Amino acid sequence: MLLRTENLSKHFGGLRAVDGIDFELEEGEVRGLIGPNGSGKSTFFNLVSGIYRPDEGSRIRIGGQDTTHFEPHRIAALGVARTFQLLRVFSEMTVLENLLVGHHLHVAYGPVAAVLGTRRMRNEERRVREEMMELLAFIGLADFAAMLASELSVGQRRLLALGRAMAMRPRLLMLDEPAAGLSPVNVDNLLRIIVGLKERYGLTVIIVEHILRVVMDTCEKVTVLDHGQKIAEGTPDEVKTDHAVIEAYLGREMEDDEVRRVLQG
Amino acid sequence: MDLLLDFIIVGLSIGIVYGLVALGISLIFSGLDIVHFAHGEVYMIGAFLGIAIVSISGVPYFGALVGAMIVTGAVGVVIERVFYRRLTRGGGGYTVAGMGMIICGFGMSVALQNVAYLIWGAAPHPYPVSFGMPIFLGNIALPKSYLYILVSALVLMAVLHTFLTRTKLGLAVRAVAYNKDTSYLMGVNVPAMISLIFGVACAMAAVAGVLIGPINYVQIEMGYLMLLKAFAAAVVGGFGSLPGALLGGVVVGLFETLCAGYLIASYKDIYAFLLLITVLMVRPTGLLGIIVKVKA
Amino acid sequence: MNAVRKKEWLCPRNVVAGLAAGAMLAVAGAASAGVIKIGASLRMKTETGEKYGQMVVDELSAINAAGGVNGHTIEIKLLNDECKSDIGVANATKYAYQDNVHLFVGSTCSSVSLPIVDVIHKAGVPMLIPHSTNYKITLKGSPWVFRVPISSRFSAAAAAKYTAENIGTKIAYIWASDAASQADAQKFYEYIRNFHGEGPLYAEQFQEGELDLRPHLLKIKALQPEALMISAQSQDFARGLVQSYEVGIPPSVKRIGGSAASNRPAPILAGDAIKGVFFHAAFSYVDPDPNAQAFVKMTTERYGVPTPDHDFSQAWDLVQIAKRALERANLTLSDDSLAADRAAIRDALATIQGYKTLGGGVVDFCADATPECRDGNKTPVLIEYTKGGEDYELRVIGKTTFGADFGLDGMQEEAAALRKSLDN
Amino acid sequence: MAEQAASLRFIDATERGLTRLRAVHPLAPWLVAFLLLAPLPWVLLNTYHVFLANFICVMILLSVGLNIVKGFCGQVTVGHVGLYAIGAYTAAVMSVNFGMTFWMSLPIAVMVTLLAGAVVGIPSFRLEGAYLALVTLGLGESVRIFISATEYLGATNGFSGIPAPRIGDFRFDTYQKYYYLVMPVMLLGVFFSFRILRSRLGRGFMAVREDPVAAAAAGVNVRGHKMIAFLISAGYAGFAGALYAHMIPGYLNPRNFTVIEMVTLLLMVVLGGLGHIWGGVIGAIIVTIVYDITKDYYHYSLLLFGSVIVLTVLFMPKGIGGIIDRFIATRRFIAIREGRATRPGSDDAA
Repeated sequence: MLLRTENLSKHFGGLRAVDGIDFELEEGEVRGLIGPNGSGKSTFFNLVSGIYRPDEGSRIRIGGQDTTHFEPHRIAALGVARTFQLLRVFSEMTVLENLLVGHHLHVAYGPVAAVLGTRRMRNEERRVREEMMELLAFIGLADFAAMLASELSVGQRRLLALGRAMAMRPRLLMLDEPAAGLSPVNVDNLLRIIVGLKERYGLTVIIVEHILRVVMDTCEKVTVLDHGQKIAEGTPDEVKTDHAVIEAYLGREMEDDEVRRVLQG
Repeated sequence: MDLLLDFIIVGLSIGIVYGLVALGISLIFSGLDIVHFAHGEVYMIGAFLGIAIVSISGVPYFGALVGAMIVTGAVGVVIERVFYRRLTRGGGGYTVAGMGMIICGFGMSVALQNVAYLIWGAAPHPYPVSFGMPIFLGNIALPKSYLYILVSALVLMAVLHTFLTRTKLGLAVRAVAYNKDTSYLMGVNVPAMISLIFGVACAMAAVAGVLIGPINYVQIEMGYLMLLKAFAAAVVGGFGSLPGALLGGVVVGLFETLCAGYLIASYKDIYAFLLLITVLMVRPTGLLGIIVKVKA
Repeated sequence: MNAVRKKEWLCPRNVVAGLAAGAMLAVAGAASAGVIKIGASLRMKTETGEKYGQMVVDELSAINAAGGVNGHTIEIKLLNDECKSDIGVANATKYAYQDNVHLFVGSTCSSVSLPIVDVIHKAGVPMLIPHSTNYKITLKGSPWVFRVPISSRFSAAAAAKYTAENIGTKIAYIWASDAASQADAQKFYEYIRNFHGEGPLYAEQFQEGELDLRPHLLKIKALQPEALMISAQSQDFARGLVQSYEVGIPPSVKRIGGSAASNRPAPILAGDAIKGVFFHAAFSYVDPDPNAQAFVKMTTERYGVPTPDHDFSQAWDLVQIAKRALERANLTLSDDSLAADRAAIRDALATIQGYKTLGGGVVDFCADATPECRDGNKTPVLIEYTKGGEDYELRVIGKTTFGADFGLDGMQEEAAALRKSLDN
Repeated sequence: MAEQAASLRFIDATERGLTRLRAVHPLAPWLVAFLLLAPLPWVLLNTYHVFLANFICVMILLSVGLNIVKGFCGQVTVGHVGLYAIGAYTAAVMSVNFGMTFWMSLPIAVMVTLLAGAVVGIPSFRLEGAYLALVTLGLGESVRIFISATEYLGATNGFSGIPAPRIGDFRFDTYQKYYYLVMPVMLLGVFFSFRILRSRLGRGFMAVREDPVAAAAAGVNVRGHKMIAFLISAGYAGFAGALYAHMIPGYLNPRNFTVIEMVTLLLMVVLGGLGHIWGGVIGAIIVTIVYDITKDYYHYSLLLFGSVIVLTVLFMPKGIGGIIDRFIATRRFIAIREGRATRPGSDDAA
């Protein structure tokens, strides 16, 4: 069991954004996490990655370790990488540096070595840079390595965010709407990259996505949230026909573009 | 016991002075999310303009007050339009532009001080006004200035508070304060609102300058120490809250007076900083704190 | 390729060549003979700073119009030091090593003059001080230092003596955070302690520009002193006076000012509160002495200052002393006589005896590098305000002349330490 | 245009030269820099210029340190002058009142300043932006007020008589000699700042500046990095302070540690390039020299300083360093695209 949450809850004022979710994820699984707007998907991510503190009584275990009260960087050290809905690339840093920050935990020298500039440090830096350039080549951004992230297009930035997460060499990769804002062609491209990553590195992946096609095509199992609660879980086909899910999506007023997106999926 | 009472009267009276200056700072913060480090110099310029108006046109004190308000407000709008516009567009607060804003404020502050030096020179000026007999509170004789400061601080606070909460324009201002982009989409004239807030805050600084002038005398370096105390007041009361600014001023005034009274008086100005730091560390929202926007 | 090459003028070689050429020009400029160079570092951004700075420049330049000193012309340069020691030190270093001045004039503030003494001593430049009063400046014992104003060991003592004999010895002190104000108060209570065995009733400092002095004053009021000394620049001094009445310190408590109390804004700002306040200075514009009155007339006409304070008068005295010394000095003023010329001016300054100041004191210098020899003026004037406001009035209470070694008892240890650090 | 092209070529040549040097040994450029700087006291026109060079070295240490915490780690601190004062006064007290040698008082001063840096660093855990600026301003001012009201530290008369450092009988008692103390320290300081900023640590700082949340999610210990940044900058301030204190005339005064000095320091960092690796160095050199040249126009000095700060923030937010960077980055990008250069990944780190 790579990730398990028990009674995971988080409230903001009176709003229960996540309400007692029990969630289990096996090693090597690709899981989809869907749900209407405001159903608590992003909050769930923020809780698992330690950015929010969960309420009393919640428990999160990652790889058998209790991480309920861990700070984000310690959770990252356990091999949990994530992307953000709003990307959050380091825009005033170069593309290569973005990846290098992602690789932070695997750069094997301390501050003293850095200051002294030991041979080990230099060799390590060279290795790291070469490796990150390889990764950049894999996601197709190698030519932009020395450019600032702010100079990239939105699509490229999305790839960069993914690359940064990959640079962390994660066991668990959490993707928060990786396809949002991409053109259909780029969505295909992204799907290829995700599948490629999974096959190449044997990752465990959770994907939050509005474009249901992405989830349905890549995930073996899908979890559906609504109002902070888990309302369904199963294979894509099971979920598609689940009554509660249909109700969650269709049984309320939907915004135009949301309907379109659902239908598209 | 008598001494304690005297300290309290003194602390309260200086506290409302801090509070009056803190009002403008708080308004800028609540409206624009900027901590304006050049506000002390605006206060100084307001005081000088008041004197200039009196000596040129010979209008009575109240006229000078209104005149200084108008002119300083206009100066504020110009400063905002010409210099801060680019930065306010980028957003204040915690953004990178917010850091630029802080640095810019410091630069503006020394530049304005130099400009004032070139115009008015380094000599301190008395305020050509007399209010007659002071008010006696116990053993302390308070000049009437303090009374006017208290009254105008309360009036300004009440008027602004009503304006912000009860009028349509005030609603627009608050919308801008909350989220500039959304307000823009909602059809609020955001640049005009920003100029309005800045102008009004600068006009309030002029009120402070003219009213405090008779106590403080007017000279180019008068802004800095006052600014620090006013910041302390604004923070202690809860940054961005107008009643909080006044309350904060009183708390800071009392605190530093009592500390100076019963501890080492030479370190008087350090006590205000200690209060500022403690409040920020323990309760960043201040005494009447507004809810800090959650960002994640 | 050639067309591009033309524009590569910024290559390092050219830059070095340009610098070298500039260096030669500068050296050539510095070598012009027959010019006595004087460098002044003063606090210019004050009420009258600009004006007496201008007066120093005007007066020295006037010598040129009258044919110069022994045929030499005078070149004077003026820099502002903002009363900050690091700027003052930079100015002095610049004068000593770059402008190669023969005489350094400065500074206004004791805290600036103190470190400059070290710089000047090392460089071997005579230093003539216009109005830094801190006693330590001459106690350091540099042979290059000459002080025109009254050392704080005299002036504060005069006021203290008067206070102790006529008013009382239970005195409270507050002073602003600048070196001159602090030294005034400190020397005052040290005098009272040494000669009357009474420590200060209250002695605390406040920040310059402090808005509210009432916490201090309330504490002082509870101690029931016989006198209250407020030693600060004019606006802080005025505020302190006014607030001392607000908190109810009775008028029977005598208010005393530091030397900065003589500055023109003080009585204007303080109004009625300044009545009866006395302070010490080197000069009073109400002095009926014809020299003094002629000076007042001059400053009124030329600089629009009808009430020159002692900063002004001491700047004038300094210029006169400098003139005399330059006339007496045997100057070569050639390319390689800089050190000799500086020493000549130093020695000439040391021969100045019996110069009568505008304030009625006498400036005597002598050759020893001791405070006795180098604290020129030993005659502080005690002055009292009789009326405040725009049309303020004052009267001279009296003048005292001290012996040259007054106030140096028990200073040997401090002097030795200062001298040691000067040689470091 | 022509000038631009010329300076561009200059940068290009420098780049190529540096690359060649680095190929010899990563320390080679620094050795060359040292050899170039070493004869400066003889090349410079007069002692005053050596004095300025010494002063610039101290300022470089200060502004490089400030740039690390402010430009790279993004923490808005305006109390740096307070740390500088703590370093200077600690060294002075150790040397004078406790009779220690410079070589003892320097490390103690740095230690004490580090401690003070930690105190300034703690608020950065909870506060950001303007709030942090207020707290650090308050702390810095408190240091100044404390000094100016404390008799033991010389109060407003200043602290004088700080002896020149010595090794055996050799005393660093002229500006020329002192240069050989302060210049190597400055060079080491800049060298270390390069090492720090181009390492894992430096990237962590920048990530914290850009986005603390994303940085934490990428495994960067945000609090730890903030604290380290504050400590490093305090260390620099400690060195700068101790060196300043022992420089002729060995005198300190609280008036030299006011907000005006802080604004000057800000100007250095902002003009040089906030968050640019050379920013502190460029800024300290330019500001000190321009300040010296404009000494005669003291009426307008603050106006000049203030306006340059405002205009830089408005129109050149990345400072001079940023402009140079743009040139290099653009050219490199073009070069890579045209296949004339290798990708940056193969660059040497040092």
